Amino acid sequence: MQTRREMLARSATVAGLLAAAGFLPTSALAAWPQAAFDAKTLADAVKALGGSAPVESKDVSITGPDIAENGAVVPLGCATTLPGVKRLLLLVEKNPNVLAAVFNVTDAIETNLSTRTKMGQSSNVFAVAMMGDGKVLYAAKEIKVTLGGCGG
Amino acid sequence: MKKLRLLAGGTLAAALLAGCATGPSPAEMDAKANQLIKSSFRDQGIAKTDRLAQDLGQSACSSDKAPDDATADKIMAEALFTVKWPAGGQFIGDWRTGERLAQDGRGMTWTDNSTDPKSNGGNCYNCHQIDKKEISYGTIGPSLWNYGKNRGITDPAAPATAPIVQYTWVKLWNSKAYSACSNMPRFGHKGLLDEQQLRDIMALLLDPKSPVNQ
Amino acid sequence: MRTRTLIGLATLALCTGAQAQKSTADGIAEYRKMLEDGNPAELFEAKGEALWSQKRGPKNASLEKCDLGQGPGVVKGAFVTLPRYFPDTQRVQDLESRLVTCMATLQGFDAAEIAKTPFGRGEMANVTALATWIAASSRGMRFNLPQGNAAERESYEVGKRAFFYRGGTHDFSCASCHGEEGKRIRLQDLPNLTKNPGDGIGFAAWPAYRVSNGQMWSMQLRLNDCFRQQRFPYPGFGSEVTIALATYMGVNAKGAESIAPAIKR
Amino acid sequence: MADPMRIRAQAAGDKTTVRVLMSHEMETGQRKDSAGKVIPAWFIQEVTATHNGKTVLTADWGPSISKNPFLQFVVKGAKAGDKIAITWVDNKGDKRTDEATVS
Repeated sequence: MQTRREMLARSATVAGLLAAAGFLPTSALAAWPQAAFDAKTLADAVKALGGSAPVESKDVSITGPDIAENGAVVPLGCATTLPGVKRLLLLVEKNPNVLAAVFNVTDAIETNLSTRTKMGQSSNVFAVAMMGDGKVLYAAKEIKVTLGGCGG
Repeated sequence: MKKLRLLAGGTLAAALLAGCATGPSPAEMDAKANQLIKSSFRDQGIAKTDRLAQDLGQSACSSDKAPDDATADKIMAEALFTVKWPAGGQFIGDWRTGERLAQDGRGMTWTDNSTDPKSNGGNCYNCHQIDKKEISYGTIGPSLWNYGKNRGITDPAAPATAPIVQYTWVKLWNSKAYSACSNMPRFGHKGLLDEQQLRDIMALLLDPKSPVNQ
Repeated sequence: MRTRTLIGLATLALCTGAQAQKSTADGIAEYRKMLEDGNPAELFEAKGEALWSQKRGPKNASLEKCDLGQGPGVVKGAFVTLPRYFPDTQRVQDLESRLVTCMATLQGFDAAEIAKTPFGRGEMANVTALATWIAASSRGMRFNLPQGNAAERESYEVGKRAFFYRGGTHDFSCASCHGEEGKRIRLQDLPNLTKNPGDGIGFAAWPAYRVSNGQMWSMQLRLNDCFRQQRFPYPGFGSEVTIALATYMGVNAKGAESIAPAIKR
Repeated sequence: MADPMRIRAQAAGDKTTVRVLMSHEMETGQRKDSAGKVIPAWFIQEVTATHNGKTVLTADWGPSISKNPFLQFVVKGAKAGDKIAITWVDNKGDKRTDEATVS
């Protein structure tokens, strides 16, 4: 017998993982920023979080591989050396919903965080720093997602 | 001292000989392995245990030694005999569809639902470089970048190109026609791809407009 | 003078060009490096360690008396000597089939029932977690499978034949992909498993966490999926062919350092 | 109940690097099963990190964070023996907290 789970694991391509169409469910948490996670663009996501128009800045950095062997797991990091950061964000431009993570930082940690995200295809990724003074700064990087395995 | 060591050596050799004498012969091992292989598998979906039954090309190419020349010749001759030429002598299809097939590695596993060639891919990029823009390609087979261009194909329909066009068709239909133990699947012979799909892959390789030949 | 300057400039331009254009292989190597720190296999390792000492099953017993070939309860070093012959079952067993034997004899589980359970489900998921932890307990040790017993030597010979056995719709054998040096499928390097492929490669890397589907893959599942991709029918869990292949690869890997559990595409 | 997290917290000088692995499906809600039915979204939405009981970081995540999520951050001033605790809550309301000692 073939289980549903096996079938899924095997048939789901990364593109399938992030197939367009679809919606996010209602949050179990009142504070979870639904509108931001529904956003399709960087500007809309930032706006939904109450930020102004984002400006590219070399004071913000995004780290990640140039090539991801698998889009299911792409290591990304966001950092800035600027003081007065309220939030750091990670976004993937060509995902159906661009926003991946919001980090509400405090003075007790360094403004340098890493996680791993899914990417449906090659795309720009963004690190965004939302500052206490209302400024929104970002950095971009292109990551190529390759096709792997036997394709089955 | 030296004698003692010799004696010990002799005993060991005798023991080894005795061990060999009681162990199975290579032929017995082959038979036993075949039986154990067959009993280890079961049907699952479209992948039935009859897939373990070997034809000559499979059984003769199932060890780390190549088959003898006579066997290899027989495999190649039989393979060539199986080739069906495309209807109406039409060898070339659409390279765009060919590229999609080349990218697609699916089909014929126990998690696939149908054995219809329409549900299969060509698996080409798993083993070959083809369009140079695709960086994720395998190296089990040779690079096919500029396949047609390198062979001077400017018009695949021109009579002068017939030998190369036909060679390529045979290679795709039954690769064992040119190499008895080729690693390449027999796409036409085993019904993995249909005639139109093969034409499309032919176009990917031979059409001067295909990105492969830029 | 002028010419020389020009050449100098041209060389400089060439160099920066080469540096800026990182090769695909370098890019992939960088990606893999980034994933090494924080291998989710650790989650399965922790689960396996807890399962080993937990009283479970109809007999409400732990696995702490399980003999993996180094004596009852000895875990460290077991992984790099399996598959091996076990006198009590009178057969060559790999880590997973041996664990199922222990779960049956010590804990009272139904071995046939576990063998039928799909990977990632129920007690099979527990077998995988246990195998992950047991493999991790031999991390850094070198493979040294025993071949002193006739059954172990026969397992190797059967495994070698199974490795080269061509069949299925695509005429593939294990050797189609793993019989030569320096080959790839897409961007994945294919170890040559007919000999020792080196430290932490091939047999010395599994169980491994598979990034593509977020699953922990044991050697049994690794072989199962190889056969699926070979377009073969379905190999039974712990079947002769799977254990013989493990013996063949394990003996060939003699001296290779185990890095299991690894992280893989 | 969800499986435990793996938390490693290592001090170097006056900083502690915290690496966390969480056991979670992180189902996007955009995949279909073999019968064509959409698999409901199931993912961690909120992560909280505390240092000796004081919140140092909160994060909101979407479903595009990878399965079995990884998180790394650096706590200022944390030293060996201090406690780092991580809590996650998913969109079904399930939650899990684990604690590690800085080494």
